[in-house]
Amino acid sequence: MLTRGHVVIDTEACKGCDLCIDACPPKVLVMTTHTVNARGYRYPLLAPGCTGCKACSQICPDFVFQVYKLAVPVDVSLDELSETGESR
Amino acid sequence: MLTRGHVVIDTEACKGCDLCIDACPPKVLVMTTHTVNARGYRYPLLAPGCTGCKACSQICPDFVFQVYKLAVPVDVSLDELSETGESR
Amino acid sequence: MTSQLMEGSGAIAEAMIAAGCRFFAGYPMTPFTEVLEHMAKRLPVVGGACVNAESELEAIGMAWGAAATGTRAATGSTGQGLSLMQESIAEAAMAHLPLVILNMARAQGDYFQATRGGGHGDYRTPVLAPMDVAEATQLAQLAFHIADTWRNPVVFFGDYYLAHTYQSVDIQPIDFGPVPAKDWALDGSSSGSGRAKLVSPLGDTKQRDNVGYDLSDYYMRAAAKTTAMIEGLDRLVDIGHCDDADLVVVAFGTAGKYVRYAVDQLRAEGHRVGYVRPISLFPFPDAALRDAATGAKLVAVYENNQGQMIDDVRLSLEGAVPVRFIGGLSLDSSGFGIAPDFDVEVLRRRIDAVLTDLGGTP
Amino acid sequence: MTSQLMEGSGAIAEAMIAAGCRFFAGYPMTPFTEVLEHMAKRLPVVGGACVNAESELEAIGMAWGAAATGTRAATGSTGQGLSLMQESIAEAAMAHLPLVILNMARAQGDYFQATRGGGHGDYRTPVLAPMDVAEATQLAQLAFHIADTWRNPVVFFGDYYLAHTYQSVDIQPIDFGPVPAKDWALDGSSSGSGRAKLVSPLGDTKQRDNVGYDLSDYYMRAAAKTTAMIEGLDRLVDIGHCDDADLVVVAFGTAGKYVRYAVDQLRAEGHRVGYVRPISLFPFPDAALRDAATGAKLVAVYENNQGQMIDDVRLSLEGAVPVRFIGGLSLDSSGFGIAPDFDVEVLRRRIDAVLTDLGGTP
Amino acid sequence: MPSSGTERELLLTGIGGQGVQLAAQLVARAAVIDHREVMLFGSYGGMMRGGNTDATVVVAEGPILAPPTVPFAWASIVMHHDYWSFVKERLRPGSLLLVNTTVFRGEIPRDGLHVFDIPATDIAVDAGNIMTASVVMVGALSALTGLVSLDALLEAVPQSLPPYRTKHIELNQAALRAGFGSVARDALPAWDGARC
Amino acid sequence: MPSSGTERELLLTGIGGQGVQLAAQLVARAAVIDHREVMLFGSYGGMMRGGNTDATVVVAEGPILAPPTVPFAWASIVMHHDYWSFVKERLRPGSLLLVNTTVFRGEIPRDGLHVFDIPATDIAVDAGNIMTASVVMVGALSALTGLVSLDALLEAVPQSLPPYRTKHIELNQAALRAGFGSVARDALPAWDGARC
Amino acid sequence: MSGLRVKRVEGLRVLSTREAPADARLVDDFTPSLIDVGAHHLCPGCGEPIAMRSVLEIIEELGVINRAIGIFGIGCYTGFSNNLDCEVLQALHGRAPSLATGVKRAKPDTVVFTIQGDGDMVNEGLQEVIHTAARGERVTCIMLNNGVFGETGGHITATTVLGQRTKNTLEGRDGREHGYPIRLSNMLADLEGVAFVGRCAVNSAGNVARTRKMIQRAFEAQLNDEGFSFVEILTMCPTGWFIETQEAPEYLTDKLAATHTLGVVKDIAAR
Amino acid sequence: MSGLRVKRVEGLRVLSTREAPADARLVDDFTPSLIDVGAHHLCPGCGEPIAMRSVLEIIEELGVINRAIGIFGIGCYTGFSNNLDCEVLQALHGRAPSLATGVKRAKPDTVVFTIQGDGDMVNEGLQEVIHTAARGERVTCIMLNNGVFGETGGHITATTVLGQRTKNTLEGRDGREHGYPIRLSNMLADLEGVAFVGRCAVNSAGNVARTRKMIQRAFEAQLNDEGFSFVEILTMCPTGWFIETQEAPEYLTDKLAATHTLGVVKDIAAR
Ligand SMILES: Cc1ncc(C[n+]2csc(CCOP(=O)(O)OP(=O)(O)O)c2C)c(N)n1
Ligand SMILES: Cc1ncc(C[n+]2csc(CCOP(=O)(O)OP(=O)(O)O)c2C)c(N)n1
Ligand code: SF4
Ligand code: SF4
Ligand code: SF4
Ligand code: SF4
Ligand code: SF4
Ligand code: SF4
Ligand SMILES: [Mg+2]
Ligand SMILES: [Mg+2]
Repeated sequence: MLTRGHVVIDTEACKGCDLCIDACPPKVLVMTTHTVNARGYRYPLLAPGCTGCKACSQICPDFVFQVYKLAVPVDVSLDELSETGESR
Repeated sequence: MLTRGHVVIDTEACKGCDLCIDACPPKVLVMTTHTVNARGYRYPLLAPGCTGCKACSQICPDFVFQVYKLAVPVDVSLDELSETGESR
Repeated sequence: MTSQLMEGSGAIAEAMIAAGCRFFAGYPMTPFTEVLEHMAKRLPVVGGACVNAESELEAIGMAWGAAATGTRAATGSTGQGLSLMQESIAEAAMAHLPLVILNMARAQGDYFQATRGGGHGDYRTPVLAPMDVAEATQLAQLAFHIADTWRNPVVFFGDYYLAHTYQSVDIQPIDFGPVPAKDWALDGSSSGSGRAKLVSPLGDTKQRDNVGYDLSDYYMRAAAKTTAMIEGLDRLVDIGHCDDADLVVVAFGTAGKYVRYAVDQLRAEGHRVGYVRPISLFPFPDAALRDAATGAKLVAVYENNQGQMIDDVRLSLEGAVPVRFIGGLSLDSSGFGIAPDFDVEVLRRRIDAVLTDLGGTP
Repeated sequence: MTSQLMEGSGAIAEAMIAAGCRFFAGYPMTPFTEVLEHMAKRLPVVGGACVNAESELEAIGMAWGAAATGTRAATGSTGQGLSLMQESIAEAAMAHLPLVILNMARAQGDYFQATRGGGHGDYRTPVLAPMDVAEATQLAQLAFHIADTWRNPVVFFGDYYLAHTYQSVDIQPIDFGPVPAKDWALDGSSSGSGRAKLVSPLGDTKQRDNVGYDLSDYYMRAAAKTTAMIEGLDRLVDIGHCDDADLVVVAFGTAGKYVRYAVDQLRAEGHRVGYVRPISLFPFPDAALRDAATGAKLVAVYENNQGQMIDDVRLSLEGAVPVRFIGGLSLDSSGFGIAPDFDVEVLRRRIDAVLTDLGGTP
Repeated sequence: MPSSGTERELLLTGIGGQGVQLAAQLVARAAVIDHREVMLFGSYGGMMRGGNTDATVVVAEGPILAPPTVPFAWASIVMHHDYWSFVKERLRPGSLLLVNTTVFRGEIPRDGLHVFDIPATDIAVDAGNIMTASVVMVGALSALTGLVSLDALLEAVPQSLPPYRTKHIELNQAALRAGFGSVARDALPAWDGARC
Repeated sequence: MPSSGTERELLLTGIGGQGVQLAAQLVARAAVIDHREVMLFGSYGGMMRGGNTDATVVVAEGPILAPPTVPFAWASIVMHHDYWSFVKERLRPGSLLLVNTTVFRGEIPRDGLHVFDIPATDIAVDAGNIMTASVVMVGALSALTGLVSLDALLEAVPQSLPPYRTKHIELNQAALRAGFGSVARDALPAWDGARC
Repeated sequence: MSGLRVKRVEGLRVLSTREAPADARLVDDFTPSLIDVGAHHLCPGCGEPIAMRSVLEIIEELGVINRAIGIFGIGCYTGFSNNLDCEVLQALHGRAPSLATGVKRAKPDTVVFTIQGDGDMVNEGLQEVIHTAARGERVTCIMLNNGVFGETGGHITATTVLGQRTKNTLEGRDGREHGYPIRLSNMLADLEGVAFVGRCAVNSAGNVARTRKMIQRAFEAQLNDEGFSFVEILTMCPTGWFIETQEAPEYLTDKLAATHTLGVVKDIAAR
Repeated sequence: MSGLRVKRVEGLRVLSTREAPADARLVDDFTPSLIDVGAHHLCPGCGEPIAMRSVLEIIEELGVINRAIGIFGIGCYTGFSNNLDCEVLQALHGRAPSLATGVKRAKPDTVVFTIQGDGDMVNEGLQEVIHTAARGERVTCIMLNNGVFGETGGHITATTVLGQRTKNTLEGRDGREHGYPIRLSNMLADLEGVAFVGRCAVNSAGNVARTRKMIQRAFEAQLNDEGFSFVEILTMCPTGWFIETQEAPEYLTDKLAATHTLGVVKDIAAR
């Protein structure tokens, strides 16, 4: 997946509303299914392919996202990566 | 003047606003010029030619008029009449 | 009917319906909201009408209109909403409209507003303040009876606890006796009769020979009617343990329930303390209070505000017994609940402190 | 400046302008209307703004907004209009807004509303009631000083006579001393600074670490401020002939001027009668009244209503001296003027009757 | 306790169209010009013509203690017999009473009062305008008592008329002079000494 | 002065999602079915999940004198360690304390209290739904004290659920029975005699 | 035989108007039968009594007299409410539509109308009438629009046209400073729930006739359960306009009606 | 070099979102700089914070921060006013436009905006905003329209669409019984004195972008002294709509926006 952006997620601030999930154009955000934060809410995880488009941060009612544009786009394929791997 | 209607005027109720004067289609109402009622207002007088159209009573803010239709139209010319004269 | 578990607001609504209330209008505001919800659900079922008014000003206007037709009508609100209604309450009194107004107050700071009339002029409204849901179901009905008897708005002074406490209640219509026939009520039928009716804060008779209203005459008659109402109304009060009390504690509404409870306990422990709980805040049970306090060394006033009813206590006693304030504003942070101070222990400590000052019985 | 003949309402307007009032909003209602007309004409000339508000609710909202910027602002009305403003007055007090509110009352029936606060909750507003145009031009200025000193709405309690009496007055700005700096006032400049200001009835500090408002803390602080204000304010009163008086007559506002005049005459004729004229109705000059009445056999209260200030008189005296009501509602039929009873002769007769009861000096 | 100097109460009564309110304004403004304290309270019967209209003016040497409506008057100007009963009960022995004899119908009690019969409406017509009858009376009052000076009254005229009535200035000044000339001077001085 | 019979105060506390308010409702409605007087006052921390939630229930044989929030409780159900301090200070010597041991972390003072350790959340999971833990507790309370009867509780379930939750009726009834069966019967009877 | 007698007044020979000719038929009496007393305190040339007359005549003509209730606002017309032989419920300034709602909901068989001024309806009580209209209440609201607070002596209202001089807009209403007039009829017409809206005037006999038609249609909408109905009647206020009574009809046409244009604004039956 | 680290959560291998890659450029921070504290008590999925974010971002972008004053109504959003680094004047329920008028008239150099709910603006304070708009006050009013009183728990407002179930219209809003929704933007657009009116929504990223454009234009109208400006923002209220948070954006489009249609309603500059 060509990944041009990245987001930092303040998972403790999330209220699990799912708005970001639908808003993300490349659909790279996925909701946890079993894990919840301290207040009991599920929260989003990021799969590769973020474009840094800010859709998630603009629609999140709880200001959970920080959005970055990568200096250089990278092609991240999760399967290829080690658990602690740096992208190529 | 062919006269088809007549009005009774409660001159004491009049507040001298002149609205009836302009409203009367055949212009048969004329305002007194020197005479006033007990509250000091001028009031309308009726010349021959009334049609009984009710314009005066409908516009008078002080309910001064009673309007009648004559059973038979009469041709009243003031000049021909004696001071106490009956019409024809 | 057997006992049912009902939330206070629902119980008040049902009691109003039992009293024959067939029109209600209101605008949501905690803790008044649930009364409105209940009326919106129930009134159409019993052949009445409930309008979700767009504001408190409009709500009381609608209730005014309905009341003018002789329909038992009510409205209400809380704090800000009640303040907005003051113009209408004052003038509805001048127009002799029987109207019940619920003040589901957030604290007890609206005492002056209710008892002195927050509006302009010399009107007064009877004020009833129940201590709990059971009493509320009776006073809500009495309010309509008083309103119809005196053709005057009546204020029902509740609070958050009253609205949100569930209690087992058995609501039955109470017969308070007959009320005057509503021959003044409008339905259009007197129009064109030569004696068309008039309901107005400016006068109550058409001036057939004259022009305009004779305000001064009408206002004087209204004032006389108010005076008669004040004299004619029962002054309701709940008094306990006062006969040989050194200390009499005065409190109303929910606070009164807490005080009663604390005083009962203190009595059981041998302290010479009694309580007086005014139920009708206006007219105030001044003579009863004075009687009850005779012989006491001190009268303590507990209210959940900065000191308002204390004026009526002092006016009742006129120096005969010293008066001390042991209440105070106390709010929980949500702004909805009343008071962390609504705690029997806090109260006991305050009363104990006064008792100690007085020489510490037992 | 030399003396000028001015109508009371114009004089009040000019005095407000002299006090630095630069914003006014109002809705016509006799006898408040002429103040509005005068402000509409004059404020733009002195660099201020006057808005012909579309209702009283909007008028006080506008004044609230202007006051929040630190501008000296005022509004006002009469009777019904004042009642409509009660929500805003109550909450403006909670928001600590210095705001002057003119109640150009039609009679004296708004005493309770002004002194107890017709709105909800535990706020209080200082109330100033001049007896004539000359005093009004001073009190209108003092009102702004008090409002700024205590960051609280202040009620100026006038009436029809005050509004419509012409008098020769010489309006000069009065220096009442410094007022606290308005570092709380809004102008947008603190936005984005990390310490943006907040003016609200819900709180006065942004909760940087926390979420939402801490209402209970804020309300307790507001209550404490109100208490400090009540203790800190001068209690203004005009007392005459009381030293050896058997009878003390209490009256306020225009009624007070009539009573003063009648008492002066009676004194001149040898009667042992004095008067007390509260100028600040809230806080009430209780100690001064009690002092003045000490030694008297009776205190008589004259007010143009069914008996309201009499409560404060009785609370001041607490039974030390008997109190009798000699006032009463009295309206002329237009509803504008105050009272046929505002007549020195009527008053003299009432006072004479009391004196006769007391044993008839001289 | 402020103790004021002499207070002189003047009552004016008449019906609409006689200029009573303007006359009262003239007296009040003239008093200011004369460096006296003054108070004026007027009332009139609203919109309809022919209603009553009256005014109370108090002129004093110090701060005024009298309330807006006074129990007794030192002087009065009565333009019309309607509504004069209100004035009558407020006159004291020794009070001054100026009556517009052109219009007044009825009995005037003369015992104990200083009554002056003045054909004010006639004088006004002669002076140019029937509407200035009350102003004529004020001119006469000035001559009789010096309550306010003629000069001050003349100066007060432009101040008392609205901008669109400036053409009436001379008319009213003429009426003042005519009234002033129609009676004896200083018959009953309002003030001790002669400050004006 | 009404003098009431015995009043039994029950406090319930927990966090959102544990069914505390429903449990309180069940007790209150069951008390009515048992022909007792009852009062219930609940409060919960608004919109956000995980906030505290508590309730006061008073069951009595006559009219209730106790105010909505009581100074001391005869019994308490503690579902979670957060917010339990509020309950702690209201327990008297001899008070009954039911603790949800599955979740509770911390010390429980046992001196002078009748403490019952009940793994309510575990029992609830076994009975079919983790959300019914508080209901389990109420079943246990019924068995231990007879404050309200099991039959009444079972009958109260449908009354206490909103229409769109009728599918939960059996689940909650199962939880009541599971709780009831998890403890000894009549360990500390609430009432003298046995009206129910 | 008609018996018209001549007399001389001010040098003119005119007909005697003290009494009716013997054989004539009365076609319009001094006041409609629902007016008890014609005399009132309103100014000479005021348009409000003219409008009120039309309302009462229509009520009579529709035969709904004995179920009619009029709810009055506060303005110059208020004093006149006392003269009517029609049940009157007096409202506070601005609040009449809510009272009308309460009356109609409590007694759906009544015929309910309000009489309010422009100050009452477009200033103090603007939201009352809008909400009532949006609710589609089966009531008829009638606004007497003279573009000023007549009662207080001629002050600006929310309908005052640009340029008009009032007591508190001495240099004339200036849009930038005092805002722009609200055309209430147009605003209400856009609301669902509203069946009929018309704007008319009483400054000429023809306009009075059109006014009567609109009032009639408005009441019919109520009687037919079509929804909320509204008639705005432009009325002369020579006092508040600071002009002579004779000039008022023309002033109305030239000024008021230039902004508040006459005509039916909405009629759902006409669709 | 971008340093994206992988971790395993719930069996998925996803990117670590605890920190930013070393060489990446921040393009959107958690909150705009005019929000001090992001945390708030509003419900999950509430649209109001999204709208508020947009407003504050535009104020920042326009460079008028240090003359901006926000005037808040009473609704769910009120608690959030405390989180802003923008001067806030708190109004009573419904009264914000009058306060805004007072502020702007007293200090014409400020940039004044209100934040109000539909209950605040179309119920309690309907006439405040209409009068303020008609006066052409140089202020910007922003309505967060979710079609319910969120704060009180989901009751009918004057904008609630037909058929919607609320706590006091249990069978859904019925026009005959509960009246018809008021489309405030359309009503305001007809007033002279109004420079800009737009209706937008925050239920998708695209709509948020359009919302920002309208807010920007509205403030520009104020800054250019063009007149009154108004933005109505449709916001999700899953709690008051009694639906799941995920369903809310679609519900907004299908229900709210079907009556309150999106788009620029008036722009005098576009003429
Ligand atoms: C709450 C309130 N504010 C102000 C007034 C004073 N007031 C009486 S009538 C009126 C204006 C009436 O104007 P309008 O409705 O246009 O009627 P009009 O007098 O022009 O017929 C006002 C402001 C009042 N009675 N009540
Ligand atoms: C005078 C007054 N009446 C009622 C209330 C209670 N109240 C608070 S917020 C609110 C409704 C708010 O609805 P809206 O403006 O749509 O905002 P939302 O909560 O939907 O964001 C109400 C009725 C109040 N605070 N003041
Ligand atoms: S920035 Fe855009 S692509 Fe990246 S996660 Fe957010 S919405 Fe998805
Ligand atoms: S939009 Fe925000 S609060 Fe909602 S799920 Fe996504 S991150 Fe959480
Ligand atoms: S009825 Fe017609 S024609 Fe006759 S006087 Fe009246 S207006 Fe003139
Ligand atoms: S319209 Fe009536 S009041 Fe006016 S002048 Fe004619 S008769 Fe007199
Ligand atoms: S002021 Fe105007 S509206 Fe009022 S009565 Fe006079 S003319 Fe009619
Ligand atoms: S109730 Fe609605 S508007 Fe209020 S916070 Fe919750 S979702 Fe938002
Ligand atoms: Mg008008
Ligand atoms: Mg909303």
